[in-house]
Amino acid sequence: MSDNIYLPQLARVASIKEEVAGERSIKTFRVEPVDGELFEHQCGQCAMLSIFGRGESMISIASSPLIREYKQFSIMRVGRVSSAFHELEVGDVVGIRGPYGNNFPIDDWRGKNLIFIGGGCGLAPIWPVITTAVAQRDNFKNITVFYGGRSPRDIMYRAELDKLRDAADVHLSVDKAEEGWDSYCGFVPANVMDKAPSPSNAIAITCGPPIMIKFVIQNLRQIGFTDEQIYTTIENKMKCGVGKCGRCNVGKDYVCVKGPVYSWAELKDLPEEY
Amino acid sequence: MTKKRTGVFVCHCGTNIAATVDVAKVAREMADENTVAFTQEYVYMCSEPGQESVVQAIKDNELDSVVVTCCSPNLHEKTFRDNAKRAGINNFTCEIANIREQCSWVHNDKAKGTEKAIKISRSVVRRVNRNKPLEAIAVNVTRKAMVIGGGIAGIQAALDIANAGIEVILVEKQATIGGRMLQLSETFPTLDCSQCVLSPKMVEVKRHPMVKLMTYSEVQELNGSVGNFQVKVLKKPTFVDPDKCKICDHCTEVCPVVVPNEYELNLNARRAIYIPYAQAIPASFTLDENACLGLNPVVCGKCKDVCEAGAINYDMRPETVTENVGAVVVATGFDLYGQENMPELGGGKLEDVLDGLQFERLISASGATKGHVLRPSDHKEPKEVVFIQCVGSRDPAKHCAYCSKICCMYTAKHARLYKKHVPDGRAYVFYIDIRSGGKGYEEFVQRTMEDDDTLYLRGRVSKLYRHNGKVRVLGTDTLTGQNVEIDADMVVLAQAMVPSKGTTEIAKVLKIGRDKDGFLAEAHPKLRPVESVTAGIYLAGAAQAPKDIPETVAQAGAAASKVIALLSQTTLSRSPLIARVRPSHCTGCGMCVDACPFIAIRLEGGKAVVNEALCEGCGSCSATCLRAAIDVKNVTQLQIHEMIEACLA
Amino acid sequence: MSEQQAYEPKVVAFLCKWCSSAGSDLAGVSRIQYPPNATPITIPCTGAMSPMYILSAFNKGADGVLVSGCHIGDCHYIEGNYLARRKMHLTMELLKFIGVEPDRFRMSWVSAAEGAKFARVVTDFINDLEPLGPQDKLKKVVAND
Amino acid sequence: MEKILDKKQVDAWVAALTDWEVHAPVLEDGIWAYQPVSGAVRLNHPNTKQSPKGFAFPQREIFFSFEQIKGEPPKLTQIMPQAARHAVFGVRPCDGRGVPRMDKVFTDHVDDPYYNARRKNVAYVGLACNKPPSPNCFCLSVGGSPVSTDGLDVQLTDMGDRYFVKAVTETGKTMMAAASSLFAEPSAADKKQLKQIHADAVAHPQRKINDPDGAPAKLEASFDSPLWEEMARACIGCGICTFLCPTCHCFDINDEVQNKAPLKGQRVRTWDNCQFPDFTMHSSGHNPRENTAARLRQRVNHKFQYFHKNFGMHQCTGCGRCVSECPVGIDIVTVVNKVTENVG
Amino acid sequence: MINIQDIRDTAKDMLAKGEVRAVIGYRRGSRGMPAEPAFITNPEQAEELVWDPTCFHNLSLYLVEDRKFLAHLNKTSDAPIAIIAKGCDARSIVVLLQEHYFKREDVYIIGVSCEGTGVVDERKLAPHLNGFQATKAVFDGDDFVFTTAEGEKRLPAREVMADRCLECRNPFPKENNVVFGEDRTGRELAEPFAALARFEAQGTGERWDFWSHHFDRCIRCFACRSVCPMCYCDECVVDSITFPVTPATTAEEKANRIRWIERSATRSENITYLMTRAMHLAGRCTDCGECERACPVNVPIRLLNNKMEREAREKFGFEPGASVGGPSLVASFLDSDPGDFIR
Repeated sequence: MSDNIYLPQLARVASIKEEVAGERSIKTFRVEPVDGELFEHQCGQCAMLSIFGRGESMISIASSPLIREYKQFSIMRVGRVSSAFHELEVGDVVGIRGPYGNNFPIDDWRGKNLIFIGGGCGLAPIWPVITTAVAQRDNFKNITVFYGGRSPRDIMYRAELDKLRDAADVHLSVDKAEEGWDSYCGFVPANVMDKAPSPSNAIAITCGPPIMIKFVIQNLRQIGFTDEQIYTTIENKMKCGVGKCGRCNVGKDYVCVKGPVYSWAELKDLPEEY
Repeated sequence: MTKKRTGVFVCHCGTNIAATVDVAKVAREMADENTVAFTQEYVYMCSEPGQESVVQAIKDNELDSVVVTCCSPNLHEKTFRDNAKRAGINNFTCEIANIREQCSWVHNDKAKGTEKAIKISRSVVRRVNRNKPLEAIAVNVTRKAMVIGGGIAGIQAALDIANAGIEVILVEKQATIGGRMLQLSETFPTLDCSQCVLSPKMVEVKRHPMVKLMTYSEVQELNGSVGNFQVKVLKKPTFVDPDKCKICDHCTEVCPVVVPNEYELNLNARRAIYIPYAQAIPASFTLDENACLGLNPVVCGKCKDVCEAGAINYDMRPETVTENVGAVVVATGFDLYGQENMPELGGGKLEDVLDGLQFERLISASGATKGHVLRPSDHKEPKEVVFIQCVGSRDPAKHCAYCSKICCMYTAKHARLYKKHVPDGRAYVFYIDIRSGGKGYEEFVQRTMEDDDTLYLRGRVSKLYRHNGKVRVLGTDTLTGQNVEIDADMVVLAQAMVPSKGTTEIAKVLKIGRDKDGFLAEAHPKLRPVESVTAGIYLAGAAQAPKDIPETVAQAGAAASKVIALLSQTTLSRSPLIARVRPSHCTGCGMCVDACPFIAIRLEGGKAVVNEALCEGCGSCSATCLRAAIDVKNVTQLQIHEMIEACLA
Repeated sequence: MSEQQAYEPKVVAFLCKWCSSAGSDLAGVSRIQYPPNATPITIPCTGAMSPMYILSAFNKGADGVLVSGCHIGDCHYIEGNYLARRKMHLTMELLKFIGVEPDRFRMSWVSAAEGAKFARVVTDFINDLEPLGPQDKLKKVVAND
Repeated sequence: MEKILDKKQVDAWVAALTDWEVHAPVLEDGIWAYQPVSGAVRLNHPNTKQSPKGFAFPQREIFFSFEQIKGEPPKLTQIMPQAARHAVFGVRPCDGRGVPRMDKVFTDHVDDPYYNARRKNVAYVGLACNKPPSPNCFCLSVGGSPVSTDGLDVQLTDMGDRYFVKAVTETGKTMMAAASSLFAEPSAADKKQLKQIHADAVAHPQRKINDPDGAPAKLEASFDSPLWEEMARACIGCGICTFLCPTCHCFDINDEVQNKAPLKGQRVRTWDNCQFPDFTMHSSGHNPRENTAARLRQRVNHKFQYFHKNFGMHQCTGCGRCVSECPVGIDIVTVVNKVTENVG
Repeated sequence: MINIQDIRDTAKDMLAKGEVRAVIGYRRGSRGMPAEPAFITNPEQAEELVWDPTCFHNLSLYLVEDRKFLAHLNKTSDAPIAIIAKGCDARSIVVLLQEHYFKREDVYIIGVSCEGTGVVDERKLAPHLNGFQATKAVFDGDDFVFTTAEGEKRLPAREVMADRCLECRNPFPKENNVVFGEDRTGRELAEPFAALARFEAQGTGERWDFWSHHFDRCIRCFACRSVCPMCYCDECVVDSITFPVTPATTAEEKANRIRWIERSATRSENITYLMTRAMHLAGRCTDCGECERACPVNVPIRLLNNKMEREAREKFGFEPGASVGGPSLVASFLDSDPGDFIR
């Protein structure tokens, strides 16, 4: 690998899966190195993906660090680069550089109950933690996953979530009731409140739309979670990924370096510029 | 969302394309485009097997868009779009790259021709890449037509449409319908009485339940589009109620105002209250507001006093009515090229120099002289009359470049009629050459020429001037090479036919194009000769080009049948390539509203809104908008940008 | 590049669909030969001709830009070419003003019946462009400073 | 190394720097700008309109080019700047102090290879400010001084008909050594005069930030102050303040495409600016700093709080460019003073 | 002569009565001579208002900002904003009204006539001050009086006045609600388009040498655009630093922004940017001169706009900002428009 921080490595798209269709569609890509190996990463870290001629975009790595053969990314189609990703076909080559940012301190959580709370495409950033925890099932006590989407069609990783049930309690929800949906109906924070997981020896990890995170944290604190027990991951617009281009800072921290993972104890004191 | 899958089909057109364009190379280069999933070349893409292969390729390769690089889109765009549709994809995702007319046929150098063909094809591939599937817009049709102009063309069109059971409004500017034909004495080559032929048709118009006649009326404004026009018509006041008028003529007897009679081409005078002709339809008098002493019983009021029927009403006011129609036929006719344009021929100031129409009135039984040939200056019978053809026609340097087509014929007719009226008279006809294509026309001219006292002189007249109470005609006989000098009692000029003043005006009002000579422009000179460039507006008669009566009637019938065909549909489909606003970018500045030639954009809640029924997709809005907030569908600025890029790669 | 290639002016020709594009078709039907340097882009009407297209074509390396539409009074869309005439005049003046050779931009009216004229317009334009050499004033430069 | 250089000998020194491309401020079209010179160097400029940051951090830097034929993987070619060695004459102390601040940004955490490649080939020959060249100078308020040698390789001090030349770095010594015969040893009187000039320079009144040391904490406490909105009311969101700033380093990265098929283009870095609305705007349209107040606050906080917290120094060097050049009179000195004076 | 106290009193009165939401005017800045924009919302602050030769800002820009701000909040104006406007500024307001950017009743125009004078051009002033910086400037008849560390310096206004003011034909804000100063329309301090005519007398080569040099210098800080009241687009078609992205904006629309030019400040891109801007200002620019004043690297932007202004006037008989009604320059045409350039 080059020591040029801006020069991406080439990676080939090995598989593409459409998670969610429609206007805000989400596709999951697995990429493999064209030559040699890809970098190693930790849970919660991101990578800068490029489509040459279209640009770069910072995407959180959705596969577990334990998987070395490929890296997985779930990308919602929102703008120039993500649209270009959605036009890719298997075998196409993209650029990748990273890993960027900090990670979830999963090793510090051994022996604890883990509660994951995701909404929409916010499942992707915490997915590596979930899958790593499940892969190292014995290191943790109860694993609970709350996840919700607007409608049944907006639920990503549907098959994977079903498989997860062997190792974890999975609580799915949709915002609005729909025929054929037999799980919870309502917003994710409400589902959390409904099931009221115990804060005892627990860590809650949440990711999703800002409004959801806000209420999840509010509800968790109401249930009895302390600020130190709540972790989340934030996003800001990024260009360099290495703390130089100057746009992703929240206060003195560049999210690309010091973030994206924060405990609520850290985050609540930072300016709300994310 | 997935990547576009475009198929590129390169046609050899036999050797028409393949001779100067390396078609295989074009196909190879197109295959390198990211969005191109399939390429194929074929000797005749438009042939049955060619078309089938396109359909098959679309299906087999799951193509979502198609570029056919072949001849002009005017020829086969529809063909291949239909094929696209047949193959199950949207027809508007098919585009043509013209590499024949715009490339292979105009270049010899194969390398350079190929390079250009590649650029053209690539630019169209890039365009198609951004094409959206579109559906033609369906609009309801108003089953009613309007015919503008009440001459023979308009009358014929109106009757044909009405007889098909479609309501028609016939608008005529003058006080009577009949137009120029009503002014003619007899018609060539049969020499039957013009009025006798026309009058029954005029009456039929008047009586036809499906015809609404609006005389003394002018079209002021046209909005809307094919199938749904809104036409504003100004009804000028005649101050006489046609239903009450008994045509007793008492009013004209008492009217003190005398003005030149335009219906008689100023050969005589009329009163302020008048009826154009005895055969006028509607059969009613008209009070000329401009000539009348003031529509005021205190000032004059004689006509009103004398009218026993009480038909005269000074309080009539102009009235504007809006008519909704689905189609319009324009038949606004011709004028003669003004004599004032020919100073060397007297410039209209020599009393005994008439134009063809004036001569018609002179020999018409209903005319100013009751059919006696009397020259205007002294009301004497002219014994030597010179007829001059091609006056103003076929003279691109000074006058009209075109041939007025009917002058050869009517001059021959004039000479014949003159001789009939003045058997001892002598007629001279100056001509350049004789054009007498038409059934029985050549025979007619020949017979005229055979008359001993009718002398055809091949040559132009250089000067006319008054000389000893006669008109001296200076000309050349190009056959003998001699100068000719004739002292004529009267001269008749076959002035060129020009679009009538009303034609010029109506073209502006209807926003239909005119050709370089000012005649109404047909949509295609060969294939769409009765359609204007604006859909739903049709052309008939001499407003479109000089023509004789049978041709006029034929064209009127053709226009009528187009109207009937159009109006027998309940809905119409319009091109969906129309403007689309991006509200997020629109600031409501209104520049597009001002720029739109079709009044198709309005501001609503501070944003531009396109009326899809009116937008023609010209794109003037998009070029005017500073914010790229409005675009024409499938011809967006993004598409043009990428086409420019492709042309310069 | 092994050898300096001979200069071939690159021209983008914006043709209105109804007149000039049809006129170029007629030139084709009449087999009137003219230089192959001008690549046509058909637009609905010269009224749709944004000045951006001209600047962009020069930016992307065009040596000349031709805009051709219907004669005044003949516009299929009634007045699109009137609007174009004004916009193109301004664009042309601005280009001349900053020192772009006047012959780099050309506008013509070519009707559907004027195939020969279309060929002549293109031929004249290319002839006028040849002595000017490549247009590098407005052309994008790629290399680092 | 301290020497005396007759002003008449400056051109000879420049000529002797054959290993370097020498740049000095030149007045053209009414503005002072660094331009390549081969002589006639008259260091009589106030300060240049643009800071010399562009020598190591140009407005545009090509990272690499990419080419791709359909169906094949792209080929990337790294493009490292092959710049000549630049000797920049007449750099004012504030701009000199900008250099170590830029160095920090581009070498902290990970090295920026493009910056480093250029930076190692730039030498800054500074010129002390005997009096403030601009009425908006405030270097003393931000830990600097009109005679600071920070970031410079050589410092010149104008002593009338001659310069007092001081080598600050080894590079500076080498540069002086390239024409050692031109330089004279300073006399005691020279040194005394230098001291006096420097003392006068420092004593010269400047604009003042009232509590620069307290600024980081006070700004932190003032994050939600309504003053930001008031102070930013006139802001038009242009890039003058940051583009002219000797320490603003923000940038954008874009792909510039010459050809779509086969694909050919470069990835290019260009200056960017935290005052532009799109700077932080997410693709969703959500903008964490969505108005001029938030953006002004960011600029001021970056200079006087965040950078200080990360690197122990203010990022602002007091050159006053953003103050003088703001078209609508936004004045960072006033802003910092106003915001901080309201905090206890 | 305008007595500033009259303006202050008017502002104070209107604010006190609640007739206007705010008064946008000029006040002393903290960084030397130039005045700065002032946003006065309470009557006492009205005393801060100044009127002097450094009141160069075209404040109508802030009417645009205000509308954008209100639109962002989904609000409409509940009371007008008063604005101090010179002749050129008032014409800008007229163009904005013509383009329906806000309603006439939303703005209260406090017109100030430039009478026989104008605003100072700091670039012209500098050489007169021996390296000193002025801290204050005042009108005094045909002179400007500057205060510097050296004392007072009196200079004939004509020598240091901005070119646009010298060439201005309409120094009186015809569109106004209240106006101060006399109407001196038609005063002629210099021939209109004088600088332009001199420049145009040169050949193509010289003109290119001049412009290429200037275009190269542009750093694309966009101050010219940011300071221009006519550049109110939410997204600039050529180089966008703002996007009107709403929750309804589709990914496709975001992905498909046309990149007419790159962000690199290279000559070709700078030209396309500045030329497009000139085109887009044709018939809209009222020659307030702010773009050129704001430009930190002295690109003579006004010359481009001036060229368009003269073309509009001489070829199309069009004068920007002359009346609220009537179509824009490029959205209209006349039969008599020149067409002899067309083959």
